[in-house]
Amino acid sequence: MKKILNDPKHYVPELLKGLLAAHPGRLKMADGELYAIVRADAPVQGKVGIITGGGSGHLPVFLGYVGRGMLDGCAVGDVFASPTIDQMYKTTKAVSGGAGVLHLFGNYGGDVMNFAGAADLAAMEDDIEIATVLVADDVASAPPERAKNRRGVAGMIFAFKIAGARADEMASLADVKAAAEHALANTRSMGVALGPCIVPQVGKPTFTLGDDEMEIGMGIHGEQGVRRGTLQTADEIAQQLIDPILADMPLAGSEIALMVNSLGATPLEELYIMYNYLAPYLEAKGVRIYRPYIGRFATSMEMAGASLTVMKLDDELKRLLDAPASTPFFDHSQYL
Amino acid sequence: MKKILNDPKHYVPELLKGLLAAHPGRLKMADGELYAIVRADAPVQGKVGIITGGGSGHLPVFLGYVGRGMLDGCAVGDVFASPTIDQMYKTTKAVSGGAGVLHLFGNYGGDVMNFAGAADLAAMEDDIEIATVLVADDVASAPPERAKNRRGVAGMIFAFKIAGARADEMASLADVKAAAEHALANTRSMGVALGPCIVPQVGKPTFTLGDDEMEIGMGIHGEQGVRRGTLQTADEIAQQLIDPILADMPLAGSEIALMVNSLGATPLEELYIMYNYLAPYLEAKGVRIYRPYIGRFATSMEMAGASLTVMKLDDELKRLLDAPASTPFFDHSQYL
Amino acid sequence: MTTTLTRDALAALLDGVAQDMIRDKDELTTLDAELGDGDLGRTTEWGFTAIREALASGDAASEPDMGKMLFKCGKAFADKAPSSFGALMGAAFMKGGMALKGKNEANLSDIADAVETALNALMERGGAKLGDKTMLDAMHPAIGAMRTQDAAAPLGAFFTAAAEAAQAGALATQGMQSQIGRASWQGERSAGKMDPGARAIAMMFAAAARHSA
Amino acid sequence: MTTTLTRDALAALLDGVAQDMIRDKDELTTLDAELGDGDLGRTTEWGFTAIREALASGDAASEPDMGKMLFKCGKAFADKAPSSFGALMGAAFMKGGMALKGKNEANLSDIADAVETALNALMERGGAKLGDKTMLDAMHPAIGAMRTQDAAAPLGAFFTAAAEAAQAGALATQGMQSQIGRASWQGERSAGKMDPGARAIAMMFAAAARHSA
Ligand SMILES: Nc1ncnc2c1ncn2[C@@H]1O[C@H](COP(=O)(O)OP(=O)(O)O)[C@@H](O)[C@H]1O
Ligand SMILES: Nc1ncnc2c1ncn2[C@@H]1O[C@H](COP(=O)(O)OP(=O)(O)O)[C@@H](O)[C@H]1O
Ligand SMILES: [Mg+2]
Ligand SMILES: [Mg+2]
Ligand SMILES: [Mg+2]
Ligand SMILES: [Mg+2]
Repeated sequence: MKKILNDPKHYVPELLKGLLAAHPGRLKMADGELYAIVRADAPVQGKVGIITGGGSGHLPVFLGYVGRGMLDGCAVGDVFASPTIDQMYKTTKAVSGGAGVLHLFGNYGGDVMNFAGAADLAAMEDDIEIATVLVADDVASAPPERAKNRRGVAGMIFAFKIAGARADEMASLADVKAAAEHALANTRSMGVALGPCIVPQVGKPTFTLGDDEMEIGMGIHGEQGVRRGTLQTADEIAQQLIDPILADMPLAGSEIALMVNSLGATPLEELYIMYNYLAPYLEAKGVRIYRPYIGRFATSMEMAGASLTVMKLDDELKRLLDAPASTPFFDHSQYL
Repeated sequence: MKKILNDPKHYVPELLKGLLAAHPGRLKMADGELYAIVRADAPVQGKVGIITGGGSGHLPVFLGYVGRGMLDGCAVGDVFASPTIDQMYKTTKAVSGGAGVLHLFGNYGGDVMNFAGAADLAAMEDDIEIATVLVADDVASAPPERAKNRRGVAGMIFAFKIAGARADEMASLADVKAAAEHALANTRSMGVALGPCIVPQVGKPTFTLGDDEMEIGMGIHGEQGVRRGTLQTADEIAQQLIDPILADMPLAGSEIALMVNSLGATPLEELYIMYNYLAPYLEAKGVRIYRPYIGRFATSMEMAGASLTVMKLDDELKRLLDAPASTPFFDHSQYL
Repeated sequence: MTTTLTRDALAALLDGVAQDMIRDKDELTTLDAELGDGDLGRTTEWGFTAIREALASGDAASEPDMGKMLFKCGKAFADKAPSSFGALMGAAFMKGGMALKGKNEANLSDIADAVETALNALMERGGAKLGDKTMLDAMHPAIGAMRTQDAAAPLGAFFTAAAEAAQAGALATQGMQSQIGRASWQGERSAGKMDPGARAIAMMFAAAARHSA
Repeated sequence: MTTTLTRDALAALLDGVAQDMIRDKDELTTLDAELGDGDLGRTTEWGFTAIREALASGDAASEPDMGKMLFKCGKAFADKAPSSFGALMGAAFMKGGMALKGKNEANLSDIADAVETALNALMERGGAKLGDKTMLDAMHPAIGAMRTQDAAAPLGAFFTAAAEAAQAGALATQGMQSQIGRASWQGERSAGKMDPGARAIAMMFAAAARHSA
């Protein structure tokens, strides 16, 4: 296992300690719990708090989006594992500024069940009003009839951005929830894997792929995709990722935000090669790219591969997308 | 070769076309030459122009730093290959706003010889005053007696930042050159490789390392390092990278900017694990980290490994470091 | 004479089950790698290690009430193994414990009742139905088999019956298509593979039978 | 009778050398991988392909002056292969061409003069000295060997002498420690390895000998 680490068991606590040491003015622990990280200025009084949670190993997802204009906090799990109810509860409490808290996270069983427990606890013990929105944007994971079953991948970043901007406008919990739902109703993703990653405590690759194989539609923890086959060209790969998105959400005549995301090892160069195909391809279908986001936004450690995420825009989504946001991992001014 | 590309021969032109398509408001070609990319608003009249140049495959190095407050342009080579004299000349000409042009680039033979040719041409044909500063920050590549021989790695980013900020203050060419030299006199780097990358047109790894091997001091194109050995812990690796820097440039009592950089495949999580060791280690030596930069700043496509860069700060360097800078790949507001 | 289980016997039984589950975790990892994300072995290791710790020196160790002891074991499991299986299994032990609260000893029918209470809680918490290809499909037949046992049946025979029915249920999941959780993302391709959570249930009952003999 | 080389013979010779260098590029990649970054094969392939194109249909094709033709070949080489070797070899051909400018045909001493002019230009451009473990250490002895040849020596013998001396020079670089360029980063570990640029020079003279026979 070729990783820069000390002990697999210390992977997450050490990275979290490093993160807090690096960004002391921006981030802090909630109630002394290392796995519950919130904005240094949390709670922001009168503002809806927004938290997420999920396994480690996906930086900048999840806690890289904790900051002004995005998330107020994040419950952190072990690598690819859900945080506990207690960690979620502490995070919730630490960001509660009196206007309620939105739980906004990916549709994974452990997270769903634990966030439900944390919401019960926060409502019961502290009278905090909780709203829950699940991210389920990966079109490869279920057909439209079972869209609610889909897993949540990089689309969550657009949801964080939109909901965060709406909360910054001091909107009510219901309105922030509605903004997150509105963003997600217009967001779809799909990915491809070229190579696996290793969970430190497991010590072997999450899956194996032949030397010239790829898997279209694979999930960010190595969940099986829709098709395994010979490695194709960048243009063919890009088309096989965008077409299912277009089929699921007609885009002709629309403006979109397009995210071309590396899963980790795949370099930026290859993302731009994909973009070079996608821009004219979408234009020919009457789709205008309002803003491209090209980089590493949601990764699986050193996994090789890429994903596309599309958010279809209207005036409200554009306004909220372009609002300022600043975290130690993401500053929206870079994309303007 | 597991890469998302169409044809190895089209790797660089397609990525450049994708880049121009993605950032039309920010970047443009110089004189219609795809391998010569400059700020969309170049030349900025009255400001010293700053350009760099070098091989592709290192994004965000080099052309990711073209933008407000940093570089005015970049001549682009094929993967790990120097740009040509002609491309450097066109870039120089396109950023010349009457105050001279600084050539600021890494100390690699091809680049040095070609930039010399381009400088001659620009002076001869267009009366553009040219100054040249070489980046030679990698302490692993030569002992102090031969420091001028060292190769240039991630330290160039600090040089871009400082020189760019000085040029934005409308300083003279001599003063911008002096600022770059001042930054570099205080900048040292060292890296470690855990796994190779593949140059698309070569099709096989640049080097091989055993399953449990690493190479301390390896260069960003796979140049031999100072020591190959068994993979060590994060703490041991971090110490072996920082100690030679400390030996080369005494830091006790100083404030520094510290860059913990991934060479590509190594995830952010591992960089924070290293930072978790480095922060108290440096503090114990009386070194204060004024700003950490943790991420992917200078890569070698999918190479696995990391590098450390230290810039020792004084009041002038702090002022210039904190000045605004904004490119499609780097926005300094993220680090404030 | 009716068969019963005391607080200490239950604690010893749980500890034995936990030991076996930790030892046999790799089988679950393999099954979960096929159908899910391959972490079920890690989840059971973490969760059952937490139970062993709770029973040895944690808050369950000093708890005289058998129901509350089981509840605390469930909480420890969920805290340390917060995946789907961890959250659900934790809740199952907690709810089962609530059903046994205040008792000095449990007879076979109490045990079956506790498992049934747990099953109902899981269905509510996780939203899955029988036939959705989950651990429910192993728990449900196990309860049926428990109910057929005579009140004086030896504990070993009682759990063996449960284990056999659970294993039959787990095997039957091979014919099902996943409707919920991570495995549902495989759609039709999930057919033919055994649900790892169902297999874990069968393994737990088999371990209980071994440690009751 | 003195041996001479016409413009067309020089063009044919260059094209032959280019073909051989492209064919044998892998040896240079291997040497450069040991001591540098492994791109010298690619550099020679790009550079000599550019020369072949320039001679076949590019601006060198229609150039009647043998010096200017060589100059244009050098420019094509440097443009397409902008690495250290590319920049230097391009400059070498350009300077060598300047030395032959205006001539209808070159005798053996003109050729040796042109190579010496090129060598001096390289030393100025690249800042290296003899003994720094570079291609200079193959070029310099080759010039010496050329000067020992009789003015009537057959072209093949002339280049064979140059090739042998260059190869001896290349072999001698094994005993040197790199003082300049990428290989200098290896410090003492560069000793024992042959300089790839020096070997490239020896290969070029050997190819010239083959194509003069
Ligand atoms: N909603 C649910 N209801 C009941 N059982 C479930 C549910 N979701 C998952 N399971 C069970 O949990 C098992 C997987 O557990 P685990 O590996 O912890 O899940 P994950 O890694 O997806 O969080 C499945 O095999 C299934 O038996
Ligand atoms: N300054 C120099 N002067 C003369 N020859 C040089 C110089 N630098 C490099 N070389 C020659 O170039 C060869 C390497 O060429 P190349 O692979 O193109 O270099 P790089 O890849 O470092 O740009 C060396 O083996 C050496 O013979
Ligand atoms: Mg090179
Ligand atoms: Mg899991
Ligand atoms: Mg699992
Ligand atoms: Mg080379």
